[in-house]
Amino acid sequence: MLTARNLSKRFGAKRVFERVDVSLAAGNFLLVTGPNGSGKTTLLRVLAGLAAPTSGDLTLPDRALVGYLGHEPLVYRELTPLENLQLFACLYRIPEGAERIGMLLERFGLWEVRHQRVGTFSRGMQQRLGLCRVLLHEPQLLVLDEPFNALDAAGAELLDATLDELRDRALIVATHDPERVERLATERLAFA
Amino acid sequence: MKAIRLPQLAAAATVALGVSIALIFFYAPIDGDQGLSQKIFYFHVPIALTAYACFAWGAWKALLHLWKRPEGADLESYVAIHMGVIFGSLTLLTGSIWAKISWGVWWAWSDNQLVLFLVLFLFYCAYFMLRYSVDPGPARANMCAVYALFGVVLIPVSFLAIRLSRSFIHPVVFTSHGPQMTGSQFFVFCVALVGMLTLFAALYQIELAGKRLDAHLRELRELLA
Amino acid sequence: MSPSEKYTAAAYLVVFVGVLAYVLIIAAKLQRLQREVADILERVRERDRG
Amino acid sequence: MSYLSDIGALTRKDLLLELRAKETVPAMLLFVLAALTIFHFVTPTGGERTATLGLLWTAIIFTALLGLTRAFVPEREQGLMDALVLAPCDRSAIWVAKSLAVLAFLGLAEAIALPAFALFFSGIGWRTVAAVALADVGICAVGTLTGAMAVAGRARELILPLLFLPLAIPVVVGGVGASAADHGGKYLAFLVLYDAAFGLLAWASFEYVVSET
Repeated sequence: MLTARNLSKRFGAKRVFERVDVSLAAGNFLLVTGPNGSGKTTLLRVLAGLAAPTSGDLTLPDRALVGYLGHEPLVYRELTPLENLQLFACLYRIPEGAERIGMLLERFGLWEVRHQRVGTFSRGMQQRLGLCRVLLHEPQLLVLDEPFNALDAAGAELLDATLDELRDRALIVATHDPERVERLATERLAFA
Repeated sequence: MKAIRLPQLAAAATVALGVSIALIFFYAPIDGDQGLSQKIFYFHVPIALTAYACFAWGAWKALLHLWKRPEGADLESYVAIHMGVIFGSLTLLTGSIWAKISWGVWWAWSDNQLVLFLVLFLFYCAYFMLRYSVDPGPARANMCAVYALFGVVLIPVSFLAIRLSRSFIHPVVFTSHGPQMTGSQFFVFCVALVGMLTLFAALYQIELAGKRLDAHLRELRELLA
Repeated sequence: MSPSEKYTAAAYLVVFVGVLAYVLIIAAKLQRLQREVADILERVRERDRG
Repeated sequence: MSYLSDIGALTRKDLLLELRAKETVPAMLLFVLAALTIFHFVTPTGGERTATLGLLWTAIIFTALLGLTRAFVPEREQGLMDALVLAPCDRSAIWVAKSLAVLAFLGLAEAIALPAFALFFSGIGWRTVAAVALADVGICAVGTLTGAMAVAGRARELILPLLFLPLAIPVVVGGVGASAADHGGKYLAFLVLYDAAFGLLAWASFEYVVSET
């Protein structure tokens, strides 16, 4: 699914990470831990195909199979949840988009507010919409950067349940308090 | 270009320029109506053509960077465009001096080439502004490469625009002086052009060497930290 | 000198001064690089001794 | 076929964003009217026709600049370019959609500016309208790409005019020429050449501006 050999990334002279080797197949769960600013976010952006590594070789799945959720939920605040998901459903060419959008909004408790502007939502609700966006096109590889820290309690349980269901997919999760997903992890990568 | 080592290149540039200056002042005939000042032509136009060569080389390296991503192509494109701006400034300076002696004005809007260099000068200064406003990295390299490609397309488009602007905004008062060159004048012109192009190659390699040294030193200091 | 000669000389002088200025910039950069290399050399020696 | 649907979805999104925020279009309308009013005071009465037309084109270029500065604000502030770049669609669709949106806003501003110009200064021939339309295409094509570049840097509002204005010089020459000169046909042809050359280049190179991989 995803293989990385001797990956390194530098910003000018500053070395962000070096000699990172990753090989992920369906069902693997890579847990990336480390304090903030230790390069976790950059590594995840590289593994999601958003940033180019400085050196090392990397084979990524096709973009249509990758789901990425960063610190930002990556949804338009001026639009409603429905409009946001319809946009991404079109971009990802999802056949029966409407049902899938309805199911996801229902599942993440956003169905009632589907016509309200996302700008009026709490941070937790926005992050849940971000999760809906990530899961919309049923990605084979999910790259989640600190998914729990912006979620409210209800959202966190929903995410736990979702992660359990995605055992058959490849996952990369970065977090600075790993206890929550410790049981799921098959590989670990600790950043100093 | 890279195969020729720096000392040989610098020597070739010095010889070529030395010979061309000697030819310009001791061999080339004094022009009938313009007198001695026509000799500015032998430096002004080769410098302008060299500036075009710099921008073209920078665009070629940019295209190479976007296409096959060779190591260092972005740096070479940057240095080439930096050279282009230097030669462009010299073109503007020598051009305005020539305009002063030919028509008594420091800036001649009627000289198409001068106006074109003004536009290119503005454009490539913006290239540097873009380069300094984005943090170093693959994103900056891509953007600068794309902008360099826009620059090389802008050259013919602006030249055409300036010619078109002749007929309604600035009716041509003086004929733009592209003098018909006699055989000997053309020969001297070619020697001067070769001299300028070799000078570009030499300065280009010098600056590249300097920039690579800088990068290696930064990496060394990083490894030591 | 006639104005024609003066301006011709000025034009060539501008080019010469331009290239000379460039040489000076490169010389300054060379000096800075030498200082940096010396500094790094010093630090490597310290590390060996330390 | 799906390339068109991507463009459709993205354009709809851009228009919807503006409909909700209602920031850019009102600002452009007021700006162009204010500019024309100011130009009225700076031109001597009975000013020569080419000069006044030049003012119209100056107003259009800077109104477009205002719209272009706002073009990628949502993508930048909420980091949404990542989401768009990650989508499997061809990234040039983002550029096409954004250009069409800015073109629509510019068209709206000009729908007010041209009649106002006719009122304030002198009548507008069909050739001027044709020139404005052709110039708008070039302005939006090049402006959207430079806008995407400017947004990636630090001094965004400062950088965009520097990147955009040199590229806009040929458009102004073609525009003023088409509306002022007696046989303006060749200027319209020049504008078509400009749109084709830079439109193609922008379409082919946009991907490299927004993504590193």
